[in-house]
Amino acid sequence: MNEPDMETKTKIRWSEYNKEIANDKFFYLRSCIRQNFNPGAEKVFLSILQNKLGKEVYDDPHHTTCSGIGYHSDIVPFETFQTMVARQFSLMTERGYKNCAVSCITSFGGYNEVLSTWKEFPEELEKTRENLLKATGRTFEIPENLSHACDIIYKFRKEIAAQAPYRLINKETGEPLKIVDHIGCHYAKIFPEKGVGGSEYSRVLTGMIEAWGGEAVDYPERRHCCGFGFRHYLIKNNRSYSISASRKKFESMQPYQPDMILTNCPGCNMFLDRWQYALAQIEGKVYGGKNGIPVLSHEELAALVLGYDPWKDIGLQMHQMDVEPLLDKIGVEYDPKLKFTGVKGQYINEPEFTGCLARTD
Amino acid sequence: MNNKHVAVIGGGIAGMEAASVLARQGLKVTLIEKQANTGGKLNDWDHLFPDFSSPEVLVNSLATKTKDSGVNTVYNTEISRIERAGKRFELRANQDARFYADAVLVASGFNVFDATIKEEYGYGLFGNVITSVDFEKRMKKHGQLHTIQGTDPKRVAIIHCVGSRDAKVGNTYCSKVCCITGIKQAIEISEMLPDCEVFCFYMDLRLYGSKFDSLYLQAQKRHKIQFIRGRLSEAAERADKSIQIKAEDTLQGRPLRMTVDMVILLVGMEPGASTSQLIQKNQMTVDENGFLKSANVHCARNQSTQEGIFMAGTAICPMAVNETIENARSATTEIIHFFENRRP
Amino acid sequence: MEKLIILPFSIGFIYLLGILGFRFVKWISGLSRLDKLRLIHSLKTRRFFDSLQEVFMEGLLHRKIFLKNPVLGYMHMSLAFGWFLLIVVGHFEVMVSRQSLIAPIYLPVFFRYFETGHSFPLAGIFSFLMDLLLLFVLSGVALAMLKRFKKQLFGMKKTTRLKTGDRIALLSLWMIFPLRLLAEGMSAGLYGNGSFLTSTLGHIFGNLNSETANLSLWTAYSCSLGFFFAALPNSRYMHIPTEILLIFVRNAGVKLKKRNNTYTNIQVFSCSRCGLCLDNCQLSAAGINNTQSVYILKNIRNHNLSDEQLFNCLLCGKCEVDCPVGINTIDLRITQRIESTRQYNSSYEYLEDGPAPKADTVYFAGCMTHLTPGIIASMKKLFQLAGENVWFMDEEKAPCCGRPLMLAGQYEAASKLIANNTRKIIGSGAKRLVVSCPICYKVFKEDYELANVEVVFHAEYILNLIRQQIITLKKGADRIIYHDPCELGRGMGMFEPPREVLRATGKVISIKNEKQMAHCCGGSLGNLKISQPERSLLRNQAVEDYLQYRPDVLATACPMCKKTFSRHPGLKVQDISETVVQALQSKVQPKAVIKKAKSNVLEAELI
Amino acid sequence: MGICQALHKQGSFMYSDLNQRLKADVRLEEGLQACMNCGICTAICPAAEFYEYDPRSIAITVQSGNHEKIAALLESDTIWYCGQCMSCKTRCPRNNCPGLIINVLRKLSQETGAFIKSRMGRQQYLIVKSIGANILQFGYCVHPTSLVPATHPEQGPVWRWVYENMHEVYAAVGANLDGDGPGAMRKISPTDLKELHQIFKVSGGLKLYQTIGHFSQLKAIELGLTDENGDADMEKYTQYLLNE
Amino acid sequence: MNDLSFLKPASRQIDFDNFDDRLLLYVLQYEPSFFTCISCGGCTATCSAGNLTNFNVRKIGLWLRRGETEKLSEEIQKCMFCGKCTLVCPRDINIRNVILLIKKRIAMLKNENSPA
Repeated sequence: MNEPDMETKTKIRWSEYNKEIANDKFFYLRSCIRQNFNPGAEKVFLSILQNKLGKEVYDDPHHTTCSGIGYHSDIVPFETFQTMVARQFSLMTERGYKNCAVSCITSFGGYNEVLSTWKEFPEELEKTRENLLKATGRTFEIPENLSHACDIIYKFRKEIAAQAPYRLINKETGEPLKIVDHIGCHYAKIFPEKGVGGSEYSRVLTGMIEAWGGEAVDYPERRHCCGFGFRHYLIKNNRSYSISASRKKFESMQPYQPDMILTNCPGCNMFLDRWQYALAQIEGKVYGGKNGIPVLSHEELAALVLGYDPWKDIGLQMHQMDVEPLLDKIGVEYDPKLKFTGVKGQYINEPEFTGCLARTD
Repeated sequence: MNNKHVAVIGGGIAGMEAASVLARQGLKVTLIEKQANTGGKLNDWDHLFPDFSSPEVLVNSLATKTKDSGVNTVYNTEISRIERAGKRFELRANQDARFYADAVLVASGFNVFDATIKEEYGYGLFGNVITSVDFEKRMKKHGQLHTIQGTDPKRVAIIHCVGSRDAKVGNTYCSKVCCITGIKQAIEISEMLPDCEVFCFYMDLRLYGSKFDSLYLQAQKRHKIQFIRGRLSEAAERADKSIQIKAEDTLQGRPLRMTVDMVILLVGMEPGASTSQLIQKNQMTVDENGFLKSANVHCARNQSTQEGIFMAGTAICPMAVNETIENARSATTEIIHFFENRRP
Repeated sequence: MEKLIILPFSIGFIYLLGILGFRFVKWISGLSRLDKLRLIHSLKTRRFFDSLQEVFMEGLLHRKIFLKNPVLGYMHMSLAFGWFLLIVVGHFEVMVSRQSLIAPIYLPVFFRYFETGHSFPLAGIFSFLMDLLLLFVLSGVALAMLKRFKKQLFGMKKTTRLKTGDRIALLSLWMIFPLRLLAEGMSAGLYGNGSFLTSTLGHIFGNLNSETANLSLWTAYSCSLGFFFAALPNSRYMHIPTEILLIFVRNAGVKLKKRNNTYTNIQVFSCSRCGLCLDNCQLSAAGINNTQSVYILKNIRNHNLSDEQLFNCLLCGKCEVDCPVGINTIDLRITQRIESTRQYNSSYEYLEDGPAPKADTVYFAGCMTHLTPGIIASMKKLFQLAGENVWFMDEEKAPCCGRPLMLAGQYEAASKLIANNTRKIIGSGAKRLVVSCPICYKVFKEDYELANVEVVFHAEYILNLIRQQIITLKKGADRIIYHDPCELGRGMGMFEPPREVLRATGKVISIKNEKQMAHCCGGSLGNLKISQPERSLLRNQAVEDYLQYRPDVLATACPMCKKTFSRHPGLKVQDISETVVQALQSKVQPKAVIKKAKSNVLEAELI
Repeated sequence: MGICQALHKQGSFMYSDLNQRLKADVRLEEGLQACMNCGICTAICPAAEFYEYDPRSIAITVQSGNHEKIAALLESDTIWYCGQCMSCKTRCPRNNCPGLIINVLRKLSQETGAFIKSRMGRQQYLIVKSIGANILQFGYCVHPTSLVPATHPEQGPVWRWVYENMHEVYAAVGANLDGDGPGAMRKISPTDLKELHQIFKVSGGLKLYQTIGHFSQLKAIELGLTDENGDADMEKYTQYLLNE
Repeated sequence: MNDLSFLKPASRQIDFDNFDDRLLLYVLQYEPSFFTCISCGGCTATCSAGNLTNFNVRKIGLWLRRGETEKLSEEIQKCMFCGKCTLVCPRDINIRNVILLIKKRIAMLKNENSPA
């Protein structure tokens, strides 16, 4: 009779919350979107782990998409999605790993959703095992630890800071750079306990910013979605939805004049970059910076402070927003001529223009 | 019955009222208060609903009553354990003090919900987000309401159900007194700052008391308080320290955004910390909300699940001041019945 | 020196004539062509004499005021009729003295100044008559002064407030006759041309009499006349000439239109601001004292009418009942509302023309009746007993009748609803439309064009059932007060049928404030501004009056009145239909009914 | 039986046992415990800010169990407005997740064919054609070749440059575009792709593609977008959807 | 240049900081009873026009409070002025007058906005 009507969670003081992040031996799971738009980011992430932090991380050529974008645009059934996820775990098991390092936020949220479903509804796990076995003859084990790439960078932020030749400090003024963060919705909004510091004030990115000398700036629409909306971006006629959400964020961060936007989600990274361009084109408005606010992901920023080459290593030329103003502020040494060159350093043509608006001079 | 001894734990209004009534019935009563003075949370309160009277008068009169009726009040003593010793009880305090009693009345009150747990409202982060308790304290101390920048607020949002009816913070019950407190504070703000717009964000207005609804009408009619049906989703500080809030205007089915100078969170009541200490070390049971469980919610509200241990006031459930006092009196009747029935 | 005396009067008089001539020509020419024809035609018929008689009875004798308040009536009569006679007799006197039918217009006015000889035939009789008439007029002036300062003596609760133009006119009017008395008295002292009043005064003046003083007094008299004439067009005294015009135009059959035209002006300028409408207006019970007809008329005239005043009126029609000038206060106000809201009418494009079921009779309950289901139930019962083939038109869905919109001035919007309802009613092929709400009744009767569908109010319908013995009622001993709904009583002139119906069920007691003088319940859809607490005050005023007669039942024939009164505790309120159903002879059905509607009744019983 | 008759027949009985079918999905159990109408979800919902959309009322409708209203939802644009950001999950004071309710409704809408009755629902066909095809063809949801600048003008000049110089740009930043072995945008091997296809076959993924395709064909025919044989012309239908 | 005309950023969020209160203030000035509305919906339930078409008196009040002049000028046309709403209002709000005032003010605003 007196049983509570619904599950009540024990009170968690999120600001003090730390999730468990594995220390070593990661099985890397790539992101469709990040590979497409910022392949360099994934490359430097592996490099930082292997070369700077001395960690073991395995990049398995056999893993595929998790089909998460299909799942969230509802053309992939939950059963199929679970089985796709199970296959990734099977590869991990096969290679003898127990910790996943996930590049994509959609995947990260999806893996967590699947894991939580298996926990609460064991019959779903059984069904998935059956499906996977029937389809591929594979079996799998549930990973012991599932961390997003940004969790791992966060965990080792101090080690990175110790090795970093650069700090997020304006070389000219000596002031810390003002950095706004944007956390992908599926990082912790679905499962706050899967994010460092919970969902409302996740520390995963601000922790890096502060560890590397920058100033994390809070802005009112910090937690608002970038507007990907899965099916909404995929259908051209629905893209106004996406751009509207991003515009709201830009409007909100503009008064703080941020030097940079830091993201942990490949989709958000791309959208916050591209929508600045599109908004400038349709409304003539530039929200900050010289010609737009640079948008970097956690791997890219880590690599930058660690002294990786912005073009050849990190691939920042694939961003529409110019990163040069940021590099100049930090004092990163780079060769502007190398920006638009091919494998062998040869000039390979260049974009019509970069940044928000074409230069008129 | 005259030689019977009752220990009353908690010197708030429930404890004081019950102690003085019991003492006047000829019982020996020890009132044990953990702080240096009696009155409990009301000591920080500025005005009571629905009549805007001063709690100080009430607390003082209860203190006088307690003193005059011959209650032995012990201060700075927190009971951590109640043990049954034969037909009697042994009460242990933190500093090795021992009390013996034939019956125990637990009137240990409530805790105010810690609004920092409701992170998205920014309490503790943003200077212009305060709680209803802070409001009372400020009004009592300064008689003024200022933003953190030192200006008169031009727009204040009062947020209902903070820490109540919220599974996310573990409290699914209604704290009952917040709605009327919000309306009272809204009126106070509007009287103090006539140019200030006051908004109440509510889900249901639970104005159960006899004069509560007329206060609601008065708030709308005379004070132009605006009521928006929608639960606050998040608060965020803007560059100028004002607070941007978001809710749904549920009566329209559209999201709403507004900038206000101050946000007042109507924090709910939670089971008292001292209560939980007692529970851990005794067999006293709690209900689904964590408050002390009554033997029967209808006819034995003040009886705990342990014979001889009684309860009064907000240790049982959220209550208003007048209900607490009535409840304390009803507890005394239960205790007297208990002694009468016990006589062979 | 003579010029000095004549000049002020002449200037004022010529100015007045000019203004009046201009205005009358403008007003008459501003009437529609049809109305102008009406007016010209009326001058050739008996109506012309009717108008003349009305001018005499109302304009001079002030019959209506007399009936309502004899003292006030006397005051008005003494001033108007007395002055009129002074002029008429004065002219005769001049004609006789000059032995001529033609005399300068000023001569009778200043006759005693110029005619110092006083030796023409009948001079003594004339001066006696003139003194008598002057006394008559002076008594009116005295009363007027007294009324201004002690209005209670006249049984008036309120009197109108004055504006500057009015003040000048009033002051000069007050001065005219005392000054004439003084001047004539002085002349009588000097020339001996007075009679009992003026001669006596001349004696009293004694040594004060002098040519100079005489001249000054006559000049002052002339001045006051001149001032009065000059001030008249811009004062309320403009009503005196306008009212005469109004009587002719009105008797010619001209009516107020949905738009302001010059007839509006004629009506507005005809208001004498006597303030009788203030006493009849119930709004003062709610402390509303600036929206009554007299003020509205003044505001229209001054072009400063606010919506707050315009729409704060019950449109109960009580002010119209006692208006001595017969101004159509209600229509005039509705016209102003139409003007005020002209810019924002609605088109109601969502209205649909559904198929109308065929029926002999259509019943339209109306919006308000849906909030008094007892009336609907009673009407259904009565229809059933009558074996009527009824289509209950607005049982599920139907637009409003349109009357509430009209009361709000939304005439064009109302016409959309009217058109929709009209199509349905005619589409049903019914012979009869029964309504149980006076608000609907008025609009169906006056503004719908329903071809040969007869609009019947439920009181008439029920009365017919009783008379034809289709239903028989048991007469009880209840004391019943019948409350006349405004829209039905004053609005449609229906007073007797509901009472007839009620007499079949109990004892209908007659009370002071009934029929034309019936209270408004306060519910009124006509008033858009009044608050609910104010409405309650009006209702309470009515209820307190009714309770004096210790009624068992307060019956009415309007859902709105019923709803309003029902909110008053401790009062049994019924619609006449409910009273009738309650008084039905139980179970025993008259043979006629069974014959006439056998199948229906049986069917109903089976159900 | 003509196609129109088939559609009509579906219209009459395809919506049986809606409540049971909704409840059969574990995500509804997760997503809807008890809603108290507070509106916290709508307050932060990006879709509610852009569309005539109110997740609160959807939760209430599903909670009500009203068959007609749920059927109307399945046929409406409404359920397709959600952008799946799941912000609603974080805040709900009753631990509901309207975003998950949407997933379940969409699934049912597709299974019953109700989705072709709304403009937003019909777009599912386009997503199968793009993302759905990418997954099966490349083993990725997105592939650079599928991001044609003409259809993605908002991607801007830099992407156009990347697209036009695809192999050089990817190679220059160390990616392994369409290459063997590990690395970014590597070619998924035929063996792995075959496993993926098998998963889609076994777990119902392919069936969903086919269901969406089947109902879309019916709609194309209903719209008269057919070839000489009276079969659905899906190219025309695609164009129709893109311009709808 | 790329054609980005398909992108139309918009928001239907109620922005309380920038709303047009001209209508609201006008209504409140002449009908202060409107302050006490509790959005109970009694008016909508009894509404004669609402029985015929999609017309919601309660929402009229809400839109008025949120400065939605555009929507109001469409919707307000549907009212038939029958007065039932006023009769059932538990807060005794003179709704009929509220409607009249809204209609009037909208007409006034239209005149103000349109060049003379």
